[in-house]
Amino acid sequence: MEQMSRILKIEELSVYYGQICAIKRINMEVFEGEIVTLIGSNGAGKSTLINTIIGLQKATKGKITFMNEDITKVSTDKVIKRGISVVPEGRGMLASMTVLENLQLGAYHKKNVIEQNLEKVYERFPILYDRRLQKAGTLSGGEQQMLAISRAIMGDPKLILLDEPSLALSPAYVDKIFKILVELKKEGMTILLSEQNAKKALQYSDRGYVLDLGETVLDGKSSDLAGNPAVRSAYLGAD
Amino acid sequence: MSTALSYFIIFCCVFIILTWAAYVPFRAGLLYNGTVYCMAIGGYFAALASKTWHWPFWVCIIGAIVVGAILGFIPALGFSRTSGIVTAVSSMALIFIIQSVIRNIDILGAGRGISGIPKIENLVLYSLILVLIVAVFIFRLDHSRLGRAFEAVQTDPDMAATLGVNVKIISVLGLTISSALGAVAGAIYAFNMRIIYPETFGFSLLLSVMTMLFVGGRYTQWGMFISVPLLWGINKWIPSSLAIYAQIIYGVILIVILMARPEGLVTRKMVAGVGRVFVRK
Amino acid sequence: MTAPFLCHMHKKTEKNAVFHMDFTMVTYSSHLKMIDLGKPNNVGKGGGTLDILKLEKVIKNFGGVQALRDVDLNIRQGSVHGLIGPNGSGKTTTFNVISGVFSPTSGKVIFDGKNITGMTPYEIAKHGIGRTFQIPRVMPRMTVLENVMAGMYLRTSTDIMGTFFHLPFKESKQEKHIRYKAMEFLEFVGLDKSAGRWAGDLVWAEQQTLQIARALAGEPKLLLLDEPTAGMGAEESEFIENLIRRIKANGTTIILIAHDVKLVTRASDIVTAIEFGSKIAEGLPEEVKNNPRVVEAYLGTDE
Amino acid sequence: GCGSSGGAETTGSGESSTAQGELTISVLSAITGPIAFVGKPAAWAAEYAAGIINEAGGINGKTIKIDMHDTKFDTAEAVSAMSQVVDDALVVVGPMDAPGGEAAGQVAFDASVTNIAAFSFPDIRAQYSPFAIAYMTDSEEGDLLAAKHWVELNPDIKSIVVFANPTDPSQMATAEMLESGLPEVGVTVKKIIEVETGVLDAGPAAVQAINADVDGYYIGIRADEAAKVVSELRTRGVDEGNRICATFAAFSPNYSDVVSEDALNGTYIWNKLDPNYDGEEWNKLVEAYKADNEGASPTVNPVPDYYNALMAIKQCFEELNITGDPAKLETEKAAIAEWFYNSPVIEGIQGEFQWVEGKKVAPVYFFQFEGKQPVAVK
Amino acid sequence: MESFIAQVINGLATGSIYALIVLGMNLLVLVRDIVHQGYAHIIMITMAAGWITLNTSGGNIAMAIAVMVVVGVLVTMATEPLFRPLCKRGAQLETIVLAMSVGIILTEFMSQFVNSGGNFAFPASMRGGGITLTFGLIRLSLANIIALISAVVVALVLLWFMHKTQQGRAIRAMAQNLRVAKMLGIPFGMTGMIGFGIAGFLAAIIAILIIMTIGTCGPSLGDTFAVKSVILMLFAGMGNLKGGLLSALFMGLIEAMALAYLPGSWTQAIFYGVIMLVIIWKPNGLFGTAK
Ligand SMILES: Nc1ncnc2c1ncn2[C@@H]1O[C@H](COP(=O)(O)OP(=O)(O)OP(=O)(O)O)[C@@H](O)[C@H]1O
Ligand SMILES: Nc1ncnc2c1ncn2[C@@H]1O[C@H](COP(=O)(O)OP(=O)(O)OP(=O)(O)O)[C@@H](O)[C@H]1O
Ligand SMILES: CC(C)C[C@H](N)C(=O)O
Ligand SMILES: [Mg+2]
Ligand SMILES: [Mg+2]
Repeated sequence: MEQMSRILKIEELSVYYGQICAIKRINMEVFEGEIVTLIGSNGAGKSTLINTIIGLQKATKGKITFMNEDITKVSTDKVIKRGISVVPEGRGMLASMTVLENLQLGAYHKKNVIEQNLEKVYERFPILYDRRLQKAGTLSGGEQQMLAISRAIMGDPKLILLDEPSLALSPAYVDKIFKILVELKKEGMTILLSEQNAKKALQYSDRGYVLDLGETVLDGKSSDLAGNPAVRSAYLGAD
Repeated sequence: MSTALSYFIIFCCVFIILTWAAYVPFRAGLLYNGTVYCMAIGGYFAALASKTWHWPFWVCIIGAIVVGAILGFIPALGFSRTSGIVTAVSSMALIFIIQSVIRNIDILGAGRGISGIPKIENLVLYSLILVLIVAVFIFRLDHSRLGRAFEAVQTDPDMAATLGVNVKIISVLGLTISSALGAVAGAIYAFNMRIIYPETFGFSLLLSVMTMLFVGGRYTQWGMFISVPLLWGINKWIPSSLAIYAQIIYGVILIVILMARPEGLVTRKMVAGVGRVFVRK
Repeated sequence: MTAPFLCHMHKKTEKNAVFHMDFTMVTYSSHLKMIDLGKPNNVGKGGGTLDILKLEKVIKNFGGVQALRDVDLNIRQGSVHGLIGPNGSGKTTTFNVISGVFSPTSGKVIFDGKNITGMTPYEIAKHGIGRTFQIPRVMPRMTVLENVMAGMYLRTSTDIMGTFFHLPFKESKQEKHIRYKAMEFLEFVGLDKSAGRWAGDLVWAEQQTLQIARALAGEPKLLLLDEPTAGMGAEESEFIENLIRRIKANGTTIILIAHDVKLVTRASDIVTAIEFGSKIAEGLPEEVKNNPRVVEAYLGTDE
Repeated sequence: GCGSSGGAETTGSGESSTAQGELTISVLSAITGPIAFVGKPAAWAAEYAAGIINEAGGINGKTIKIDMHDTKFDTAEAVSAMSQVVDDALVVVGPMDAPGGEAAGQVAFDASVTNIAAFSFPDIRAQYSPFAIAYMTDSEEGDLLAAKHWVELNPDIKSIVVFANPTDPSQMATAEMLESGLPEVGVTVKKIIEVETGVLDAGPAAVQAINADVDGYYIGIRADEAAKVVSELRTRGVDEGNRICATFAAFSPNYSDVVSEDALNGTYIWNKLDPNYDGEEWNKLVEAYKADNEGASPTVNPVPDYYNALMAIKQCFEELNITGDPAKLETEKAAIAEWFYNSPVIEGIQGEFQWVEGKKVAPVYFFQFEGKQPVAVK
Repeated sequence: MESFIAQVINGLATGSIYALIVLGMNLLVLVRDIVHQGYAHIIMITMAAGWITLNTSGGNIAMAIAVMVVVGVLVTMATEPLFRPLCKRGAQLETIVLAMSVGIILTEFMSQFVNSGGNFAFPASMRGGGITLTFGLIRLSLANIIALISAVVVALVLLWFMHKTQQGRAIRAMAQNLRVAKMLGIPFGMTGMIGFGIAGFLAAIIAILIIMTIGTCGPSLGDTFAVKSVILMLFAGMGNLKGGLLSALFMGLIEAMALAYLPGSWTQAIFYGVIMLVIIWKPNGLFGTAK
């Protein structure tokens, strides 16, 4: 990946919630056009890391660089404006707004591309077209996840952050979601996702970082990680 | 004791008890704007009882408590169905209702009100005694099984229910106690003013009470001892050229406290710290 | 019995602990003997054959969302019953139905031989069901000890004479009694050193533990634990696991929701797995863990 | 003599100021709150009077100092303000509003201090006598006089309605007084129509009044509401202005500002001060007021009343040779009360007046509007 | 019958003023989830600014209107930062008290610095309602008609704005789920400011309409409107634009009828009693809250 340009760089990042340390001196990089997975069990700090990148959570120490610009102290809306989008944990539906409104808000900072991107989204997920006037809260879990991803790509982001996209999804949907992510990658988007479902995630991603109690304990190519005995025993359910 | 000081003390006692009347329902998470309603009930009852029926002071006070509790209990049944902002706003209506009702009742003096309420010789002493009694009452309440149930309801009604607390009963209880306290405040007020009329118990009184509650600190019973003398005394202490801005100063103090010191001047942690100083190991 | 994970915390906060200590409490002395927790409520120990709780064909709908579909559940008295399932599968909803936060759309909940369907939460709590919440809900402006004392609401009565007619700073007998008792519950869960701290100052894991102590203080026959180890590290989880064993040893039945499969496997006697609001497997932990549907829905298939 | 350090002394403490050769006179007025627009000019008038007195050498060789307190149109504040001054005071002027006066008057009564304030109810005056001294003439009696005068001038008026504010005791008392007093001159009050303070739309009240099918409309409410009622009556078919008569409470700039010239024309109003009065001292006061208040005129009734109260105090103190000596406080207070209770005739800023058993006896004025100009009717 | 029709028109006239204020307050509910009692006082201050401008500019109406718009927008926006920490803390109850104190300050400002605290009237030229149609007791003034139409139009425009524009959607998203809204890149402060700005603009419009219909203003005007509007808003359902409009018109009617046909001064007791009972019966309001 050396020839690719670096899109996100995290240096020595630490985050505290009061006295609790959620993230301890993490270093990581994401290059253009790859899918990177953050693996970790409950409370490992995955969501915290994602929230810190977009400025929703204050970094206690360290530096975050996006496209060679320091975004450590930039407010959330400006970070999003620079081309990062998020699929929040639990999908973050605006439950009593319609599917269409959710999609439109996905391109809050790029109003001029709404029409053409809506078409693309509807093409990819015809079901969303059928449900466009339904309240987002009444969609099934899988549909909501599709909507959340669609919403995240409405604004033509350079980097998409997904927080546990497989959460509460039946395995069939999980596969579908990951295949969509691969398609997005082919279209040139960069993806950083967090997963507890390490098996699936490593199967579809290029590289991975393993988080435990706020620290990166391992990192490397997905295939290497999947083969690592420690990872296998801790995250892949092979006791 | 000078007239000024004795009136100052009595007014402070009235407002401290009145602020406690707003504090108790807040313990159960309700911002109850009906305290002034109960104050009117207590005030009118005491006026009537002492002037027309010639009841002695303490009997009037007990009567006011009983009548206040009963008439507070009735709306409390309704308000136990509501919560949060809905209780806060709809209970404001009680003030306008009671004013309008009193104006139509001739034995309550209608619009003219009741004047010539008998003078109570030791009112300063009596009101201090009442403050002490209510202080002990609230202290004991706060540090009892019921107090903990109130706290649980304030934090989270759903959680309180899983502890076996009947949230509705606690709300009704809180509002009823509040009404009784409001009535006590009203009774002292009536004896102090010796004239009351419907407009006495109006919206501006409510604003004062809420300010005193929020400035003093609504999570302990002790904040009122600071906020009431401070706010009631503000236009008596500052130079008279500034006194005309007292209302504005009032508002600004409240805003600053709400923004910068959300729990009010006196917080529970402070009380605990002070408590430790007084009790040796 | 101090929790290992709390030790280092005390070093930092010990001064604070004294600082926040409720001054009416300093008379506490630790030589009191342990009382038997929860014992009087229970007949047998360690997994009898009686069902203390039965869910019969429980359905719960939220508008269009079907959160529970025909759930049957039998909880044996004295057992630890694990409940697993993916996020949103209806575990918390099951708890909410049992504890009366929601009444089921249809179906029956029978506890200790009594039909408790549609009862209000506080009535159900009176019948002897205690619970904790996935996201800890403690009373932040009370001390840890007072939180636990609040949990004793059910086991005490309002003593008007004692409350209002004692000298201001003298406690009634009942207050004194429950203060000692609450302290014992705190000792039991290993929070006794924090008794005088403000509950709002506790860290997440301690708040979880405090919730358990508070629920125990109501001396429930059945205790519902919703992800007691969420947000905890391995050491802390182990402590909770141990705590669950000890609660069970006192005869209290437990239903345990946890995402941590290892914890569930080790701590429970029986495990039920649900997905999309329906039961997909039930049995001994090892059986359920290896059940292909559970593996597929919850644990993830091997490729 | 007056030490130069006198100015540095704190106000409010009668003792220390008298030592410096100062007499403190406490004045209570609603300087803030809903009736500040009346309270402020009144307070100004008291200060102005004190200035005039001091310029002329003070009282008995002592300068006087006004100790001003705000009552906020609030009974509790009024009582509190009175309690602050009453221990050292010889006489207190104010509060200016009836409920505040009634409440604070009691405190003055308890301290045996003469209180020149809003005692418009005879029963209250009797209760607090001899210390309760009304600062203005009784409004209710003025209303009855005015109403009688009005129906005399317009003999075809045989039945009227009265507009009154249910939240104002004195207005309700007035309405009842008209109900019982007007039949003497052959006029019946058919209905009392209640108009609350701050009413947004006087339409309903006006429609009700017109529906009552009467010959005249007596408007017993304050200026803002009165203006709305007059406008509504006139646009809804009361063509003749002379069928409308308003009380002194309506006599304020708002009234003539809000009601259009057409609507105002021909209507009556009565007042306790004469806006067209042309005396030297009065003109001086008006000029001074204008200079201090960006050209506004002191048209509110209490302005001459507060001024007159101060002047009466001067006359009283001089006649009784009041020293303000704390040792003689009790005897001097008693003498002052006696003097005011049945006072000699006093030369006020708009003519002579006098107190008889605490009641102020002074002329009232009756006007008919010609356009916006009130013209006295004899 | 004639007087009945006259009273209906009176009621609708008052109701349309209430409706406009309730609309403005509902907008703020949608923006920040606050009950802003002080909004009524802002309208009052805006009117005062108009009056002062008229006096100093020698009756220049265009200038007065311009000043009113500026004052309305600026004062409303100036209150936004006060609420911000409370909103972030999720302290909704405290916002009522905060708004009350904004009301106190503005009222006191009026009674100290505007016309020495006296009420004041606007010149007939600004009251525009001079044009009236009168049929006996029935009087229809142009100003009332304009106010009624404005209330409906404002409600429609706000509905359109909140549902059909990106900014409106962003405002709703933020009130619905602040966290998600932030993740979508919606700026918290800016959006609030825009919402408050619009409410301020509306305040200026309302101020102009009140000048046209009522024609007078004074320090007590804010209080007169504040409590009634807030209670009406709850009666209809917080944040419910349509419900607020209908309830306000309806209550205006009821009030006029009560004044006209009920004996004595029971009106207030009945008016507030009915509202309170309905709120207790339906805590979410007659038409349901917006969320
Ligand atoms: N607002 C908060 N206040 C205090 N502690 C928090 C907060 N949010 C998270 N934490 C703690 O920070 C740690 C990391 O949490 P985080 O949510 O980032 O984990 P995660 O890896 O995303 O877990 P999950 O799989 O449950 O989503 C946990 O111990 C959690 O309890
Ligand atoms: N109050 C509610 N209103 C509407 N839907 C609800 C409500 N509570 C729960 N649900 C829905 O019911 C389903 C089950 O939720 P539940 O909270 O029981 O899941 P869970 O198994 O506890 O998941 P988790 O592991 O994330 O805690 C979800 O789809 C959820 O969205
Ligand atoms: C507030 C308490 C926690 C502290 C102490 N026991 C007190 O009452 O005063
Ligand atoms: Mg997470
Ligand atoms: Mg759950």
